[in-house]
Amino acid sequence: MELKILNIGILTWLTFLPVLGMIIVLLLPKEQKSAIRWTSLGITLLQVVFASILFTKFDRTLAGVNNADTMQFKEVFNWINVHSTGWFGSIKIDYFLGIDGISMPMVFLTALISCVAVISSWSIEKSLKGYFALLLLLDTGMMGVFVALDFFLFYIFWEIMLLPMYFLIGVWGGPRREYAAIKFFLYTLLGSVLLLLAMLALYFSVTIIDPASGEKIHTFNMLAMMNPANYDAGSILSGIHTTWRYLAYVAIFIGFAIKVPIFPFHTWLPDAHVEAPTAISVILAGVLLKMGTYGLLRIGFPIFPDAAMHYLYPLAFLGFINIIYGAFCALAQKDFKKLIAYSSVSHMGIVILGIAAMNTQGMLGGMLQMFNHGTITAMLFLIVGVIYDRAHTRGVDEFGGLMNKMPKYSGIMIVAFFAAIGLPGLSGFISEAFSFLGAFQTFRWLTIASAFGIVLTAGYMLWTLQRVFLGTLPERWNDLTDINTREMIMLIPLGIIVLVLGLYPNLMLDVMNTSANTLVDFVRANAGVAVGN
Amino acid sequence: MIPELKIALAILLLPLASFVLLIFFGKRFMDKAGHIGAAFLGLDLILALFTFGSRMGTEGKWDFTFTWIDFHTMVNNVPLKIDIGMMVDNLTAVMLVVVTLISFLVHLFSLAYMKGDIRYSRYYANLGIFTFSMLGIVLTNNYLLMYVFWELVGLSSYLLIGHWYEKKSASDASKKAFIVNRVGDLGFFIGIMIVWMQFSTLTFDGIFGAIGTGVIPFDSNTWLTAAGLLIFCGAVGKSAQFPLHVWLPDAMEGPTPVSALIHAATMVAAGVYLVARTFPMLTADALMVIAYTGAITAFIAASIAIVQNDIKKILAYSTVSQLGYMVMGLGVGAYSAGVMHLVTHAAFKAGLFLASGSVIHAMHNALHHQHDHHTDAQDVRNMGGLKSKMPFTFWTMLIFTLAISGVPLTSGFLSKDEILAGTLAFSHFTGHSIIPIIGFLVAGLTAFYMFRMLILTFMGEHQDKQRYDHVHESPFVMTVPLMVLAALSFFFFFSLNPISASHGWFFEKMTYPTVVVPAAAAATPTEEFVEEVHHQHTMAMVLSVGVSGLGILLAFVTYFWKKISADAFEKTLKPLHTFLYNKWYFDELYDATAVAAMMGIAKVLSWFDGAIVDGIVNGAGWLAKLVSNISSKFDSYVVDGAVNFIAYFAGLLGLSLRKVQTGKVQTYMILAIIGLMVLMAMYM
Amino acid sequence: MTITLTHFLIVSAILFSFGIYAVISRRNAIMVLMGIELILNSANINFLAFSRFGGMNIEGQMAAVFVIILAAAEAAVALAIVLNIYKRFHTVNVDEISFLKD
Amino acid sequence: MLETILSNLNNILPEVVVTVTLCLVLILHLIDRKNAQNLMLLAVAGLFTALYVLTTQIGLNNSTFSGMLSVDPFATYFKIVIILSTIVVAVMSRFSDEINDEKKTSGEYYFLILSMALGMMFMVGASNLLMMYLTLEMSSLTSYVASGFTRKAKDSTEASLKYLLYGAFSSGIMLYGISLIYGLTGTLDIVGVNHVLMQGSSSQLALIVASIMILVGFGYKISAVPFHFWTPDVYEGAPTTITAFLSVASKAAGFAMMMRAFKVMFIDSSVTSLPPGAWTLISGVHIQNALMILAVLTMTLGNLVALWQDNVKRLLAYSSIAQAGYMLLGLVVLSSDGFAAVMIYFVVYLFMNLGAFYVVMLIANKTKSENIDDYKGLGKRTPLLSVALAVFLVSLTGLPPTAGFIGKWMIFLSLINAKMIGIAVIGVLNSVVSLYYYVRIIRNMFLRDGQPNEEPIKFPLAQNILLMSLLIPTLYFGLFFNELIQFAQFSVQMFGLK
Repeated sequence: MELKILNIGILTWLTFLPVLGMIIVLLLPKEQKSAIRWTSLGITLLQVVFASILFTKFDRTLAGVNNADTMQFKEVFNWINVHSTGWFGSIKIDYFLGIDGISMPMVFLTALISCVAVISSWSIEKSLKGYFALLLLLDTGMMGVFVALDFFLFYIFWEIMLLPMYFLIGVWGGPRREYAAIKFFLYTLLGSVLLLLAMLALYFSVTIIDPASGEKIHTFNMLAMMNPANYDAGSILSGIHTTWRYLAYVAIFIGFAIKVPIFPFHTWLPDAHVEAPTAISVILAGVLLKMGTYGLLRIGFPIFPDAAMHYLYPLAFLGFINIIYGAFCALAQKDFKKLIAYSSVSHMGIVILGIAAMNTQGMLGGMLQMFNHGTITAMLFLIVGVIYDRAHTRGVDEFGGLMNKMPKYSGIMIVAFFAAIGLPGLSGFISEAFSFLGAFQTFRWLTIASAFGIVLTAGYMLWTLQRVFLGTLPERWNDLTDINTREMIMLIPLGIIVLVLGLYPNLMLDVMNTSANTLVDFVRANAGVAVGN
Repeated sequence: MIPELKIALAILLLPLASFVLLIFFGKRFMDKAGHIGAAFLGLDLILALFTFGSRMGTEGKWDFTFTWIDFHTMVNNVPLKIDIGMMVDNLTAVMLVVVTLISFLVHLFSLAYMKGDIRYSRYYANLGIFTFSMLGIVLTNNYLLMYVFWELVGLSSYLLIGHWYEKKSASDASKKAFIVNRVGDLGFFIGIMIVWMQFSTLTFDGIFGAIGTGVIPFDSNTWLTAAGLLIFCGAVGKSAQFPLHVWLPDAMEGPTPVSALIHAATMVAAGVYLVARTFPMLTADALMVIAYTGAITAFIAASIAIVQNDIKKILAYSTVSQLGYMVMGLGVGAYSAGVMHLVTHAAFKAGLFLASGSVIHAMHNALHHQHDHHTDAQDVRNMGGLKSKMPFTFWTMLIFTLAISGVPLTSGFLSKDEILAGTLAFSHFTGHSIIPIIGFLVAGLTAFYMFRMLILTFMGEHQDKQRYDHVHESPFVMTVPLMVLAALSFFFFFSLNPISASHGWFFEKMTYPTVVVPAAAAATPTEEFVEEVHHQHTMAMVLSVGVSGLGILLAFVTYFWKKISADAFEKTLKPLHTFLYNKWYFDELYDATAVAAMMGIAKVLSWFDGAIVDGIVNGAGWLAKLVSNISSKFDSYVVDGAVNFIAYFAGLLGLSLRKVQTGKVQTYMILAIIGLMVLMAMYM
Repeated sequence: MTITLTHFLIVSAILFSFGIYAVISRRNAIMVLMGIELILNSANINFLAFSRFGGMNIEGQMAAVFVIILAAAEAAVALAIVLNIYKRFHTVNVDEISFLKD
Repeated sequence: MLETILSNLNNILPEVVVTVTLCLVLILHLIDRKNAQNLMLLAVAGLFTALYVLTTQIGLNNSTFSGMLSVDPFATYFKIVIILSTIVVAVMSRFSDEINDEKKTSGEYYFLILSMALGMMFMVGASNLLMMYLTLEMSSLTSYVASGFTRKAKDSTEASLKYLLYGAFSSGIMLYGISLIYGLTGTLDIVGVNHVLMQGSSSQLALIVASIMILVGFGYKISAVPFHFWTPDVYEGAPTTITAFLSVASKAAGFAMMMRAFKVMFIDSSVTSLPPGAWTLISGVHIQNALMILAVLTMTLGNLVALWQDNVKRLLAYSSIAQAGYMLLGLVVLSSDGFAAVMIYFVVYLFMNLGAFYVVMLIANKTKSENIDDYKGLGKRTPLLSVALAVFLVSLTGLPPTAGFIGKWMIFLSLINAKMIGIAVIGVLNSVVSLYYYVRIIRNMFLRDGQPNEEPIKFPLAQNILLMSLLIPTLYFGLFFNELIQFAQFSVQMFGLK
């Protein structure tokens, strides 16, 4: 599967369009505010178009996962090539892009959410040139993470996101923005340095025959790392169920768990969300959180099948804690945004539970939940943003009766809220149901306990709904206006996706199905295979 | 897909169409919205009747199944896929008629009742989505879709209860209804998970077929029982069975027609329908639990209904009690009777609600006339003597009351004593004689409190003369539905034999499903049971007529001839009265336990999250600062002392990272030498 | 008794210790510099002693010569700096010159 | 005799060029004292010539002056680093107000810089213990003076005194160590020492004492804990340009000398079983653990104390201590790839650290302050400069896609390759800690607002060009480090070893 524009692969386009946009934005004079806005919008829209093209052209029957031949829209160029000097052997790093069923939905999601974020940033006034430049850079980082198949490249993209995020929260955020920003930065960096070490350990454990020169070389190629045959006997990570393999897996896990975020690494999330501007919250919840789980699926599970299987129950247990704990915390929040933030913790728990099930339904449910949560929570944060822009407060108890005041707004809100509750007919239900169905087959009691979360979710969601939208409108909000066209434009598409996926999930499931099956089979099959001998 | 099913599909989709139309363009139609909705439902009803007719002619059932999601993988050599679809058998056909008929009548009734409501079109839209989901429940042939529509009726009921959401009480009630139902649905969902895990299919046929061949969850009858009971949890929630019955009375915050449609006739009956559908896989133990749940519910609700004064509250509790009856009926194994009671009850209970609605409507207008906004228009004590003012309403109401009290010649009589006969049979086989006792007791209570309500409302005379003059009979759109339903409350619609339904068409068509439970765990085989029921029938009939007659008599003695003073009774039995009046304090109990616990945990956890989890992490970050601050004090104290090696040595050991940078170059040299010595010391 | 290598080493060791002690205990910058000279010369003694007694090559003595020269150069620079210090601080007590610190 | 000297001369042609240049600078200074510009241009021109000559020497691998100096790829590599940083420092001195205030003596200034450079260039080549001591002193002596260059400033003077005393003291100890080595082996030529030690039979104790005493000298030069104490004070007191120079060039020279000394003296060349590139120490030489401890202490202390600094120069001083810690990790590995990693790190470090100091200097020129609080709102007042500083700091932290990441990456690569996981973990955790104080500066520049009435700061083109020439490599090497690694790995070979 090849797709080139101007003889440049489409994935490269997808990834580096924002950089292009960033350069344009930087070249534009400060005063040209609308020009800057429109450029960013144009770029992100173009991204969405490309993503949609990918989506239609994507071959549902190819699995990918650990097989380079069935990866689609591949692009491989040699990037770094240090000839052998007899010590490390040659260092060869490839610019290796490609997508399969695991990354395709994420790519689409990223494009979509970025575009929505740009629209929702329209009203930003404070040094918006820098704002959009950073936003676009962030976009590149996110997209890169989802398309990179070379660990080194993956890591570069992974880290590129940190700084823009730091500034976006720190400069355009709320009152406690500095604290939130540095907290996010330190947490994520801590995670990624562990990732770095694991990456290096893998690098030295894996050897392939360089197709070009025919010599044996180490590699950062993720797919090569998944192949047991490639491990050198006696290297750090060779063998099976060895301490080193467990340590490496745990290191990688923590790296990703911080992003997800999995209890107890989640405390950066509420702060970051509350302080971040709406658009950034949307990106955080919509895309960044998914990177954690994506990392587990792309790296954690297939590269360390034995460790993954060994730590399956703890993983599921953490998922359970996330679900219940997040829901309870949400129940107690007075701040609308913080409430949604904790609901994210709870919903991501479902993803964890689903993928921990390590069977088709669970895996599919988890992956679908990743996408659905991305769209739903984005809607929720946008909804909070809309009300915050008007009222400049997020206190849940300060509102009431908005239903009459803002009918259009409330209509959309109902869709989003009930999608979050997991009402059938909306996308949330399918993914949650599959996650639980799958998980139940692996962890009976744990799943039953976790399912309690759906009651709690209904509880805090409806309570919030009642406090904010029902009842009578306080005097002070008499001049609130219903949402305007721009806000409609950013909310409606998400709403439609939520609805469509609720009625016809196959649209997404088809894309993931083959890869999910392959992943599950691969992990289960290789869990018992000792690598490197 | 055969044409009959195409029609069924049309039946399903018509209300949805009405919903879509009204939700988006409702504002355009102004007050025509109602007529549009009604029109759609009218058409729906016709189709339903047609389907009913053609269905009754044939055998077996119409089924259409297709693969919704194919996972493209095998689980123990069976391709893993989710099949869904729709089916129409006799039960479905009957339910179709019931739902569409009552929904249609309610649409009509509301034309007048909801006139000039602020959200008139929204109201009709919601009625549409409700009808759609309800029809979905009865048309589906698998638990997945069942669950889907199950949740959707929950949603529409949430929307309709909260129709007047400006009222705190209304929005509270709607929230309560949804969440309490969620609790039940949780069980339902877990049940589904068990079933799915074991059989990798969710269609009724697939599951029952598998069980029939001896495959049962985790190879244990206990798990089979568990699965059944968990699915039953869904019913407990929807059909307001003990202990989840608390939401239904509050749900009366919704408009009265809604109460009639959702909280009396159809949605709450969905639970019973679910049990009926699941009947084949229910083990003896499961049935036992179900029977007791029903009995307890029936009794508790009846006891509460006696002392209520709000006309709708009385009806609400009678509904709960009657639902308990049906569940009990199914629990004891009287399948057809239970289902039949569902249908008959749907008719007369809808009638009762609509009639009460008509009364409330009249009272409202009256009160409105004299600008009285304090008097409660729903309190039976403010009524009385309305008979002559509202003849239609009264007479229809009387018929419904007779029906629910199980007086002969009514539909209620037929279904009720079939159930009672069933309970007798049940006790005969199992020895659980408490069940029939409760059954008859409740029958008596029902007759009593229903007539109490009737008498207080329509007979005697009205206290407020002036208000009385302003009371008028409701318009035709409201009374016509009443008459229709009244007609349906007579026996001949269900069986030509006025004293026994067992040979009527209903029992003919509504045959027992074949039970697939392994013999070891199964309840009494159907044949024996039916046989026994026949023996018990006469006995049951006599007794039931007796107790209900007694109840009615007592009601008249107390409230009409006033031979016995109700107040005196109240006085003497004060504690009991308050206990009942406060609904056995269930709400208080739950608030004090479940709700309080939830919020408590939530508060604690979120504090924990902020203070501890976060604190620990931040703490780690600042550890360096801490250490060096502490040690710096110590150090500055020591450094001020004489310049001696040990002191510096100690200072260095004390991790005084920063304070050693004293600016005194000789200090540095000393430290360097110490370092040197330490390094050397390591090798000696 | 005959003077052996050991004696020289002991002397140089003592000298070295004195040097260290002077360096860290004297307050006057000049004295500190003297201490440093002692250290250097103790090293010189080693060099000479080793090349004389160890039956070794001339390298050691050559080293000593270089060190002496270097010491002279160092002294020159040092004195210049100390002079400058005196101009600024009107003292040459090293422990009073501690404005740069944490 | 004479022709041997002459023949040797073209081996040290770069040094000769530098020497000539510094004489010319002195002469020019005598001719007219006013014109600092010409002096700078002359110096830079000379340095570029030297650089050119150096490039012709790449690949040269022999020893000269009867084994006193070796001219091998290793030396050449470091000489290039030194010359490059000298050029940068020379140019940036032109923009430094501190230096320009000393108009009359600017000739001496460039003379000092050049002679420091000269000393360092000899250091990296020195392959004889005596030579090492002499060259070390040569660069030190000039450094003492240079750090006290701005005589009017008390800080500067104090700095020079402390530097002098501490330097002389620790080099004295080193000399004593050398004398002991001489006693043990009867030679000062490091290759010779190696041969003697290989035969064993030399007193363990004396060897340990001697080697650690020598370590003191090196430790002082590369400011490794616990021999670092002079660093913060001197770095803070000395003129920013000199601080920058010390933090990069003299550290590089120190490292080069240390690496050469330890490798050549203590390597056990008889062991052949090892994988290519790895090597072991002669039994009884425990320098590795010592280095490990030093490395861990150095980076940890550097980072922890840096958390507390409010003076940016002092903060960077501690940061440079921490950086030295990371580089020491490269030595601990005891394999050529570790050395290569260190060498790569130095090139990266050259750009990012000089860049950071350069920006600090420029800002100090305008705001007359090095206090971190005065950096508030700079992001608005001078975006380019602030962004550049941000990049340099991020690079110092070691985040992609900056060159700093590649430096750290290579270090950890070699650590993991040697299965030294634990110490690698300490290393990465340290880099997380370091993020905190680097970001403090960034935060003040962008997240905090300064006084309302502050007007934007503009900088002349020339200064921006220098900035760019530091910024661009910092980013470029972050993504395209092929040649860099290639060249470093080629340059690891020393004279007298395979």
